[in-house]
Amino acid sequence: MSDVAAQPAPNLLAKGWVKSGLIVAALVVAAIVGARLDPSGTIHAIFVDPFNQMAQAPDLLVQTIWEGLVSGVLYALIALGFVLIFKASGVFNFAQGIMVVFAALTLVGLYEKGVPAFIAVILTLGVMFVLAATIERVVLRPLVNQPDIILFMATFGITYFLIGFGESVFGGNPKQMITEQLFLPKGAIDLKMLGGIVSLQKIDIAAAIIASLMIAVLGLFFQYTRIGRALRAVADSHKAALSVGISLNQIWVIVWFTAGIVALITGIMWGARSDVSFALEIVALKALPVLILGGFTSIPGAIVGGLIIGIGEKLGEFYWGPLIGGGIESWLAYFIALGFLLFRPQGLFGDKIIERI
Amino acid sequence: MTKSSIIRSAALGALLAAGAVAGPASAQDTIYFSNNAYRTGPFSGSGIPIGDGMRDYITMINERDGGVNGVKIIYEECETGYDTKKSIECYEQVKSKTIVYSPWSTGATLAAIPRAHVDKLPILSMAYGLSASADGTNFPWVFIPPLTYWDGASVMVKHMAAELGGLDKLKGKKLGLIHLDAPFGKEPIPVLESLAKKYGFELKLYPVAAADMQNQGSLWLSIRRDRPDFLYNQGWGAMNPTAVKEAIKNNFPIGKLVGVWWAGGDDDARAGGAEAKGYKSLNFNAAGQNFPVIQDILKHVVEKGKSTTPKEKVGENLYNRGVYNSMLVVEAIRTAQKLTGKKVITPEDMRRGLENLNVDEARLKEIGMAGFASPVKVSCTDHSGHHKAYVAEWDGTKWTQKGDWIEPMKDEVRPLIEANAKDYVEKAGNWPKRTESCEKSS
Amino acid sequence: MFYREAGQYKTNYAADMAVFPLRQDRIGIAVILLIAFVGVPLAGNDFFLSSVMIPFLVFSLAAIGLNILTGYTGLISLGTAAFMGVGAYSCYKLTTFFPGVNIIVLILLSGLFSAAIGVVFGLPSLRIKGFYLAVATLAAQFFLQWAFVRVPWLFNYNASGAIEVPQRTLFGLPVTGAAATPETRYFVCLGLVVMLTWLASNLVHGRLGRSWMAVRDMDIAAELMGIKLLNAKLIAFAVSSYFAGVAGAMMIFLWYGGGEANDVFTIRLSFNILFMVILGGLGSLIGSFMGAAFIASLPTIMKFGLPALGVPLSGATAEHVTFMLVGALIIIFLIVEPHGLARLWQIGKQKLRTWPFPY
Amino acid sequence: MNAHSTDIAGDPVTQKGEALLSVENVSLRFGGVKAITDVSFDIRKGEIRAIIGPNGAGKTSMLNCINGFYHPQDGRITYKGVRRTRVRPHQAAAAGIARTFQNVALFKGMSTLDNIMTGRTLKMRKGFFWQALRHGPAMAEEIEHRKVVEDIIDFLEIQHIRKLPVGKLPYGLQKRVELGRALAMEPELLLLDEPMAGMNLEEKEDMCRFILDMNNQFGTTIALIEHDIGVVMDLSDRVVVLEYGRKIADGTPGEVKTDQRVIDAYLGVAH
Repeated sequence: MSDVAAQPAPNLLAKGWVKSGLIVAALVVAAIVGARLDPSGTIHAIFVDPFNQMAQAPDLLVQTIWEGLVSGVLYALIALGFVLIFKASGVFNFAQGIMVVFAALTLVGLYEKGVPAFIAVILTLGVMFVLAATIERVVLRPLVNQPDIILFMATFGITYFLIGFGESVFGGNPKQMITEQLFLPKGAIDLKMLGGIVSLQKIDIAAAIIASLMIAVLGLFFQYTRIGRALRAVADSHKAALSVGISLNQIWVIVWFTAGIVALITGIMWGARSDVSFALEIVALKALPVLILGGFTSIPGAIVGGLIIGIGEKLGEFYWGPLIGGGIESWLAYFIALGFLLFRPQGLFGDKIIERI
Repeated sequence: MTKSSIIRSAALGALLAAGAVAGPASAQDTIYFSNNAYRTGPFSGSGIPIGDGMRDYITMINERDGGVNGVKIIYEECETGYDTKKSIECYEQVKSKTIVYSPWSTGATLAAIPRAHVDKLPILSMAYGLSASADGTNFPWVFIPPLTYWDGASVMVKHMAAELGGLDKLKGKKLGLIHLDAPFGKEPIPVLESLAKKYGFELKLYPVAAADMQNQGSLWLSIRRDRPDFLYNQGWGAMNPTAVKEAIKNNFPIGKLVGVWWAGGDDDARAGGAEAKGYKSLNFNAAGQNFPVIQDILKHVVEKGKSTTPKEKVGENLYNRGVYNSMLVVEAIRTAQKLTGKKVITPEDMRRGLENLNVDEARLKEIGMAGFASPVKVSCTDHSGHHKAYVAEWDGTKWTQKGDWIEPMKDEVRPLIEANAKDYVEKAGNWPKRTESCEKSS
Repeated sequence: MFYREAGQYKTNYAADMAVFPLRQDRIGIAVILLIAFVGVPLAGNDFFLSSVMIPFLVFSLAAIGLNILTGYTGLISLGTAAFMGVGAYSCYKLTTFFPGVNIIVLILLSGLFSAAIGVVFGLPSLRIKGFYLAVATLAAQFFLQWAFVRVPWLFNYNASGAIEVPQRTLFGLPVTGAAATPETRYFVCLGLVVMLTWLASNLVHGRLGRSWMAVRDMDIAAELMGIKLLNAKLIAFAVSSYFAGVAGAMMIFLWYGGGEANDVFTIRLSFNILFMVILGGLGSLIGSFMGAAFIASLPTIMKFGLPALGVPLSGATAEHVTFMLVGALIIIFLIVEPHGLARLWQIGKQKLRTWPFPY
Repeated sequence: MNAHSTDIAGDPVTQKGEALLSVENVSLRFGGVKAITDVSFDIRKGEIRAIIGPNGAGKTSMLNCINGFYHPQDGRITYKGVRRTRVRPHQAAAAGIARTFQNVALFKGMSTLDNIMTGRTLKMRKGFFWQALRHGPAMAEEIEHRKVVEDIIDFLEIQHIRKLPVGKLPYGLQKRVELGRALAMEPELLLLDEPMAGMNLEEKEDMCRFILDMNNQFGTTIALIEHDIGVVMDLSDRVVVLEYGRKIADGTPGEVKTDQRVIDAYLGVAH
């Protein structure tokens, strides 16, 4: 019997790239021909005009890419929470979005109750830890060894519970994020470049830096600490982890708590951009195309996926959106992800789908 | 069908039947008014102050005056979470009890309009809902005072003209419309399009998908590219504070951003911090506590601990709008009582009351609302009145009135309303003809 | 004692292959149908019919549709609401073009459009599996929701931007529009749901149903049985979307009486229907009904039932408690019986079968 | 059983008929890993052909190539005289190739009856419409095939588990149900991947009996992978031996048993 799994042979992969390359080339040729034939027609508007616009106003192009980059970072942060939990416990945690809202609400709510900002942060972390421990004890432990879909559904239950709980404790009205109290910068840096102004919000820069730092810290944590190694062991095999004497329950608490920390940071950043309200939960859905693009188990995948989705949807909306009336951002991300999936069904960095027979 | 579901349903049926019997005991001298509130869900930020304003005004009337002409109003809320499914449930639940249905969302209004014409229950959709329902001939049971979204759009154009120095100066200018990508958001488009043609300005649309309310980055880039002279924001919920923040971020002159009246929440403007100073919003009620009516509410309700609103939030824009809505209800009850001579009125009487609603300056003064709102008059054919609105400006801490009350372009809006009402009625097939006679006085 | 199969001999395969081989089960179904067709309309008031029973029926049908896809074929979809929307908008266009054609026929036809769109969005299912596919169906959800708002032709250029349900009659009796009584609408819903459930039951008990389950349980082995995976999956998508589409048309025409996509056919609805399917029991038609009753009726019971019983709950608090309770119940049910209410039901029946002598 | 094997051991193998399937110079690689290298052999109509070899020899990969799960990079597979190297699994099924798996690949959520009924899928013709009605022609067809399935159930002596979900059955019974499902396809060529793995002696004897009966009664050609050399020697007409993806021997059980390379491979002698 052969234990070697079925996987695409390199020549097949090469063929896939050749095929997509040919399609792109054909489209380009068709576009050029079409645009030549009809300089004011649809083909021109789709394939030529946006690029003209980019060339004419490069400052806007840079700004668009920057905007995409920033929202990409934020998508990536939400996706990161998903990935952490999926890696360690195989749970597709639908509640990550509501955890973002819940963490931010707790922070702002505590501050409103008169708790100083940084103590509020610490208390919020405490709340997230309690949440993680509770979820492990009440939800995960009784459901261990159930199929994925059951655990997935359980996180829906967590979502519902947290919505009701959060609203009854903190009220449903939107709240202002306490940016200044947390010493997050305000205002913008305006760069004169490329014949225009590119304006970078300081909070966005801070978001990018904090996100990178956090990813670096997580990376170091996974690489160099005992718990981190344990987490990786769990990700590889639950049985292996058990056999080297690591308590799965502790690991789960730690992972969910880590996801809670990520959620808090995400919540602060999103909250600073608009405000803290339950509507944020909907934005969190954008993390899903990021996940399918990056793969459910890859942290670099979440980052790269987030950036591709963020930049892709901003460019798409800005340059191509007006052709069909705009507002395509709500679904473009999913189509970008779908397009990638058709070539790589397991995501950019995901583990290969292995079919054993 | 399954056994368990039947048992469940049967149990529920029994429950509900019990509820119908055991419901609030309507004594001889009470009027029941149920309001659709949304103190939960993503829009609760607006729903809470509105609901508080409505409840507190009614409580004040009950406390101070002992009700309307001695008849106490039983005010109850049916929680919808701004969800149409729950709103329909609320409608079905209260339709046999309430004297007027207060839907509080466009979806709920649309669903209720056909039902109300069969159930003979008046709907009061204050400056929201179906613009065409301002046509009283075709929609005898729907009331949309003091103005419609279409009026609002025309007020916006007039405001723009006033800023520029005359309607003739509109030529060649650019007006951007940021709108929720849903029917509510798209409401102003037909009016703005026809006015753009008429006055020669350009209209640019910036739709925001419901899922992207807090994610408007690329839209504002487009605004930066297109450089519109003015922006009109037909937004709702979390979309508004985000728009204000984005405008500041993108160096859009904040004074040129004008929201529809639902974009005028204190929280919407507060989101922008100090730089939001100058943000504008259309309005038809005043903000602040400096009105006898608000002082009465403070005295009779808030200070007695009968309100859920903290004292400092009383007088916020959306709170006062709730007060305004309840005022319309109370005044309509009063009118109905006068017309019928009855103390306890029926929904049918309430419809007459609403149709003959006439709150003039003198009456506003009597009820402590001088300067709080402009006079409202509804007639048999005109269920809106197309009344004046003003442009409110955020001064950094509160909303203030800027400039005069502006009359909407009624002659632009009215034909559109009648055409659309006709269209609605035709498409509905077998729409009930108006049988309710007009009062002689109106 | 009463629920026994002893003494019931099947003398031919047809009897053995019946959906309800036990006489007691057949009697049970007959009683349920009798209650549904006679008891409920007699006993229930308008509110009960229009706010409890009709929503229950509509959601049950949608849940059956999703169950065919997720429970029987193993493909998770988060786009059910969008397919319901396709049904609703198709029905609106159809009744605009053919105002004379019976509305029930049109409701049934509108599912076909939904099925076609479902097939298009089902195409990636050959390459994409599991949660990846679930996310791919979100593309359908958001794209279709966008299209419903953006293509004014779909809502007949109504200024309201929504479907405005016209009055349609059947034998002179208004079926849709505000003049239709809750009783009429209930009977139409019930008739449609009973008929379509019967068809669904036939499908899942036949060759097609076996193919779906084979694909779900072990797609490689299924292919070896000669089942073409893409065909089986696409048919599942088509049938599932058909049911969803009919449910959507029923939702707008027989329940809401009008509405628009951003309001009705939202991602929330898609999730809710998935809850119903999983809580009710994957791969169980009865479970779909149970899940729908649970998820659709529980909030209504909480909201209107508890105050009626004298439990003081303000609207907002009730809403919060409902959310928390639904969340907690989902978790509790998953822990107690991950195979859903349907399995609990079966266990109950098994107990009954051996009662009072379980050994 | 023994009588039978001695019986065919005396027969010249060539009398079993012409080649039903022939594998010529097949090579299969996964990335850099060579699973099968240049293997050729044939399976004749009506024979029981065993494929043996140590773990990782490429036996299962060979079966996977035959029924279209894998497509070999080089070489060709000819079935019934038609070249079908790049066949899809469902096409292989339609051509009459059935298969059981080393790790039981049953449809765990379905009953025994339904599992075996899936084997009849290709033989059922009634369309969507009739299935939706489940009356008239569709029902008649269901009953007709149910009868066939009941015969198989009788043959495999699994009447008592007819309506039980297979996921909860003991391993031995699962293997039997899987065999039944393959049998329901009325295959011409049946590929059995370790049909007796993990069974006790009694179960093995039962399984051997079923395999021989199948071969005798229905004339099904059988290719089988098995580790139990005793069983292989008793059952099979001819044996092909693989090691590290290469063929090292091919012939009657008697021939193979004495082949030095086979002995080395099984005893692990260094090359």
